[in-house]
Amino acid sequence: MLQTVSEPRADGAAGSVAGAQLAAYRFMLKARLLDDKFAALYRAGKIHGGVFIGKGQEALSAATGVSLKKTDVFAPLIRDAAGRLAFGEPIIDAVRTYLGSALGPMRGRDGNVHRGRPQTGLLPMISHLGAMISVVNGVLFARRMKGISGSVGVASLGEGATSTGAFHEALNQAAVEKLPLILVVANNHYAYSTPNSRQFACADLAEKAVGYGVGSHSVDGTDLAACLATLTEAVGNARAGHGPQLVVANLLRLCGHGEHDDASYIDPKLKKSPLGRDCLKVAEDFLVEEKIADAAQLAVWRSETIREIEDAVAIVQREPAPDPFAEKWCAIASVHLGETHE
Amino acid sequence: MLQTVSEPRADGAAGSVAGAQLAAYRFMLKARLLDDKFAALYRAGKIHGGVFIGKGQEALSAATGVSLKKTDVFAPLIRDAAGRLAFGEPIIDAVRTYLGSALGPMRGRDGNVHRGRPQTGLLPMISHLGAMISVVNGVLFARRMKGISGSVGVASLGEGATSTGAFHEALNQAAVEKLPLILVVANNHYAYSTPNSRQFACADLAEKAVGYGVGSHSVDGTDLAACLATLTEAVGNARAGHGPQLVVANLLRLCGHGEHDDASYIDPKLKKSPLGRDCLKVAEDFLVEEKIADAAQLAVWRSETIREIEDAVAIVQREPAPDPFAEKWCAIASVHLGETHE
Amino acid sequence: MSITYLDAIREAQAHALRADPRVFIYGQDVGAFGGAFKATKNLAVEFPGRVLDAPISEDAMIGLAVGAAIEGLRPIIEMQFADFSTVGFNQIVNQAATLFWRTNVSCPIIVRLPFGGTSGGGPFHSQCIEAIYAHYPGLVVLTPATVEDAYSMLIEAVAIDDPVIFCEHKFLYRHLKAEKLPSEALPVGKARIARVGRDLTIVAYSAMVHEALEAATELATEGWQIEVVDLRSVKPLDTDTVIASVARTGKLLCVGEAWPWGGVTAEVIARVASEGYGLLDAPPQRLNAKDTPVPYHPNLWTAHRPTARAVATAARKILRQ
Amino acid sequence: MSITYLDAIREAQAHALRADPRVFIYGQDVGAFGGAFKATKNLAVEFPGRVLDAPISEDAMIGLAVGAAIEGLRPIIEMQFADFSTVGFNQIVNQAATLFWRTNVSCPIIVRLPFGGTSGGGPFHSQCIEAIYAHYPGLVVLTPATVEDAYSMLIEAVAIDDPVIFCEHKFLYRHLKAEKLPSEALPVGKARIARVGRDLTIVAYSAMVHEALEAATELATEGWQIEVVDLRSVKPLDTDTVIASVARTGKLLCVGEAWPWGGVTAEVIARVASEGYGLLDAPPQRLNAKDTPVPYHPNLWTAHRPTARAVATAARKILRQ
Ligand SMILES: Cc1ncc(C[n+]2csc(CCOP(=O)(O)OP(=O)(O)O)c2C)c(N)n1
Ligand SMILES: Cc1ncc(C[n+]2csc(CCOP(=O)(O)OP(=O)(O)O)c2C)c(N)n1
Ligand SMILES: [Mg+2]
Ligand SMILES: [Mg+2]
Repeated sequence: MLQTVSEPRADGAAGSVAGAQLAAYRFMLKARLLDDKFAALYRAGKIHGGVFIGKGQEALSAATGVSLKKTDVFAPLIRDAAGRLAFGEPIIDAVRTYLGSALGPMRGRDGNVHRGRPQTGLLPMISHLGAMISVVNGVLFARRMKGISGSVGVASLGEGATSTGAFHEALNQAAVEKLPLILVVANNHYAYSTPNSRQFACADLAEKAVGYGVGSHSVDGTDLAACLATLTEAVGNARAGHGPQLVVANLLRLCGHGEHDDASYIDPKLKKSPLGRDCLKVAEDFLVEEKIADAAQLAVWRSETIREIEDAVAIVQREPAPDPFAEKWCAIASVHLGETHE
Repeated sequence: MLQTVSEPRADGAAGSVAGAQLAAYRFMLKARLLDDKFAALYRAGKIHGGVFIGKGQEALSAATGVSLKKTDVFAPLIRDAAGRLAFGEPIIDAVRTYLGSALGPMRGRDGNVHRGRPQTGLLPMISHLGAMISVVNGVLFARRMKGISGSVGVASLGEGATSTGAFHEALNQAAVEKLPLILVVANNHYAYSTPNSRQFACADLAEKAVGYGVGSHSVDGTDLAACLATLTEAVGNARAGHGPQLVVANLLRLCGHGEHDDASYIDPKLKKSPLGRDCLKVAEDFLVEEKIADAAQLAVWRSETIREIEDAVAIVQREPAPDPFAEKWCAIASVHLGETHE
Repeated sequence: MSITYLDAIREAQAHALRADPRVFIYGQDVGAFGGAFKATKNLAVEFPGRVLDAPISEDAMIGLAVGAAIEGLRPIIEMQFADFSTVGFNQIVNQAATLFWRTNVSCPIIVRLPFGGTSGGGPFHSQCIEAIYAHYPGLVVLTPATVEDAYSMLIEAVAIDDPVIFCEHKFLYRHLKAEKLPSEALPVGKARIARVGRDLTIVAYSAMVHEALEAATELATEGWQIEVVDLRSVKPLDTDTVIASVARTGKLLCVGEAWPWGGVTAEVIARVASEGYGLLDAPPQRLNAKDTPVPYHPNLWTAHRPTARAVATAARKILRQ
Repeated sequence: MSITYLDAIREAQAHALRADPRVFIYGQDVGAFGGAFKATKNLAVEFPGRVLDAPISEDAMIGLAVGAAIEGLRPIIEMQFADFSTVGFNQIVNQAATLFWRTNVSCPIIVRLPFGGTSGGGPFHSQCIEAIYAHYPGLVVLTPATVEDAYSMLIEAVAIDDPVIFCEHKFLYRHLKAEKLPSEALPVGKARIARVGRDLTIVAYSAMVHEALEAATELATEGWQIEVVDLRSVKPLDTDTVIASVARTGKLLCVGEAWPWGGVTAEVIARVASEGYGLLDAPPQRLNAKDTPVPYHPNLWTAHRPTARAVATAARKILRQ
């Protein structure tokens, strides 16, 4: 019997393994189509600034998102549309941020991937790579101090960002505090154009874990089922009090660094290797093969999702742009301490 | 037959193992007595600012210094009087810097442990922990670019400083560039008052090496012979082109963080453990036992060294202090680009 | 009983920990040891689990504070020396300082910076870097000059919903004493007339207030009545109080211990020149540290930073115009 | 043929690599890829082994440059965006900037900072942080506004024996074009009269020079003759040229794209107020970006930064006094 789920569930509690795979797949699909839409809007000149998508990384990202509970903490990075959706970010938040709508979570003040809602545990990334990890630590640390137990936090990272001092300080900090942090590294073998050979010299990034005294997990990032199993384990370990977990997924990004980039620097051999598989296609084949979904159902979801995205874009395109005259131009909450001088 | 060496040799080529041990011991002794002198001057109120000594860490430091050639690069840290002397820093440079003499290498502009002569490969530390490692990388990188081969570089560090982002970025950078860097970490179990349990969570800092893809060495830092053997190996590996080497020595500092500090926070159990041995005493016993030196000879060296230090202090105390009116107050070399405005 | 500036900072933190369960302290050696300067002495014992040693990771220390603030706590981060905040700089200016503006979620953290020169401090334990924080939007930058202000402004800082850079002058730590802690205070954001005069306004902040006051005393013997304004907060900067003083005196000297280029003194003079132009009857002047690293040797150091004597000399030049 | 500001920067680097074997380039993606902005396009091929990709380690990148400079080389470090230099900040301001003063060994490194706002850049890809570098002693901070200056100042920067913070405006990269590269140039440290006038001096730098020039053109239609001074270098700052201009016009407006507190405009006004006080016949004014992070949406961004229109409005206010 096919399992059908009308809305993908964004909840770590998602019953069966197959149910979780299906839910994750649907977030992958949604993310892929949403990213495609942003890329199209970019080509049409409708986006201010860059567009950064997660093509090829959806399995890892979705698996991360579905492994979390809504009450957990998540600091996604630029290729995490799938994880964001799975964690509960509505499509319209993404669209509003990319289009700069005054009604979006960033109100036109910040754009594209720099969105989030700290109140809901979804941290809005700053651009400086590695900088969000210690912020996740802080939330987890505070929860422990407040006596709230059971929640975990994920910070996403690319392999390039493991070279930052911020990554190191934060992972060590989490280890010292034994925080329930899961650090998910998408090793897509390039940081912008820079190949791993110019980024690090260890054989496998997962080997870093021992030097921090944290749990270590490696996974094939093109394989949704594997990603789900790994993330479930890592999140479970963290939730069970076993301290930080480092997850390293091997994969490729199947797109440019941003939509302005043709990624011609990516080694064709890598593209042709198993790493170059499209995780969405792999997941679809898997679902069909395992009889979790059939092709007709996949087609329905695809067209439903496209409609959902188009609807969101249509709504946002009619929304007001931010009004500079309504802007108070005060960077602090304590209005009485704002500088009046210009 | 006793080997006698009138002046300790500061040269990695130092013939026999015993010869190297003897040479290193004499730098240890010199450093200990020099540090004692600074501590005494501090208590007498003769020093501006703090005094930071290396009591208990001389074996590691001296072993590091004697393992290097004069043409190598060395970035010592605050507890490296022994290594500095072994690398060739004259006693008078230390005294002049502590007393702020205008004739010292820092001309009174910088003080105490912040001394060096970049032209001779002795880099003057800035206070920010971890910051010197990448500077050593730069010198090594430049030498390679200039076609100069065969030199290596050492950066010293405390275990506390392994928590800095600078440490991580620099060690990774050295690994990616396969530079002949030897990173010598003195794990004295405290960073100021902070015990290792609040600093890192891995079992042994040497385990960090695998995550960087660099060589790894652990050593008992209270044992001069062991330190020499380890440093010789690590320096040899680096010089042979095997890339960066991480050396971690276990020891205790037998003094305060600075001379203002009574170090009452140090766990008495640690002090009573083998880590709490005084490496100078251990080395003396070893030399005597191995018949490399006898007690009488040790006593001679001690009194000779005390005289040498007293002479240096006496000279420096008669030297001119820096003259603020002679000071040009220009922070840049391009005088024509100096700001004339105040 | 006499209370030092340092005691005041300790007491303010004790008060904050006592009064507000959301407050905690995180910094190198702040726990059992009580901090490099003893500003948290005994607090770890008095408030178990709320005064914690941090690893030597300034970037992560600030990041953690931001996360804790998001979660509703009120962290106080002690930097061992202000100079070391440069390695936590990015988290301060780009993470903490932008959070509220970007997300409407406030970021009430305090970063305590033991700053300023002391004899023998040298280039990396003496810096006055308030201006680099004040330059960035999103931060409140406080510079108490008195025992009373150290206490009351730190307590008030804990209540501020924004990141506060709290610049404590190391030279004042043990040097400055008061009889008792204040029960009331000017609010943060208001400058204080530290001495009333009519011939010249000297604007200063932190340790320089005392050099200015000493200079004013000296100049009084020559018949000059110098008004000294203690800024207290460099961001926001109380332009109104400064301009009102200049309106009374017609002359302005601004004294800072920081480097000259773009420092507090530049900002003050630019404001007065723009907004209080007609009030000046002589060119406004600045007195800053020299534009070099802070020297180690006391001979150089006392020439590098403005002293009462240098302030008096600069003041005389203006007064004689 | 037409050469962009970006081409000029590439050509200057090619020239430096060709002329001086001590020069090398190190930065993220600068190698085969030619840099995020293509400022090093083809250089890795033309100069094998001398244009190298760095890991995402800004602190270590600067540290490496300092070490290489000690060893006699002349590194050029590209930051991918100026905004990311905050994580290399400590090595710039405390390592590179203090080396010469402490040791008498010079530190000739160049840190190239693609800086300034572009539409859609947002809070972390738009910053103008020249002032934080200018505040520290030991650095030279350059802000070329023209294709010609981008070329000649970068070439001259390579010859400077000190750390140079080279601020290249991203908005000008492809926007600004010239017919050919210059064969001669004003030396670094000298400001340039970009337009001659007699009614008001507008001091600007980098992209704001063009807003000022556009405003001057507009104001000319109203009969005003505006003099525009392009600072070119913000540290050192050519006070003489500024004051000489103010001596001619009697009025000063200073325009910067950076945040107001302690920016270049504060420094310029403070200097003119102190040293050229008698020359002014109206209060000197500043026009800066707003004191908030740089907004993403173009509607907000154009209100956040000074534009030609805003410059003209501010100028009219002064002119009508
Ligand atoms: C500290 C810092 N330096 C540089 C950048 C510019 N930058 C943005 S993305 C990127 C590459 C990131 O590579 P990686 O971490 O592997 O993530 P990926 O893009 O491959 O997902 C760089 C260098 C940055 N954002 N932050
Ligand atoms: C970046 C930075 N943060 C803080 C300090 C202040 N500080 C100076 S020494 C020290 C402790 C260093 O401990 P460790 O690295 O273990 O060296 P040890 O003193 O034990 O030899 C600290 C925190 C500093 N110098 N640099
Ligand atoms: Mg990558
Ligand atoms: Mg230690």
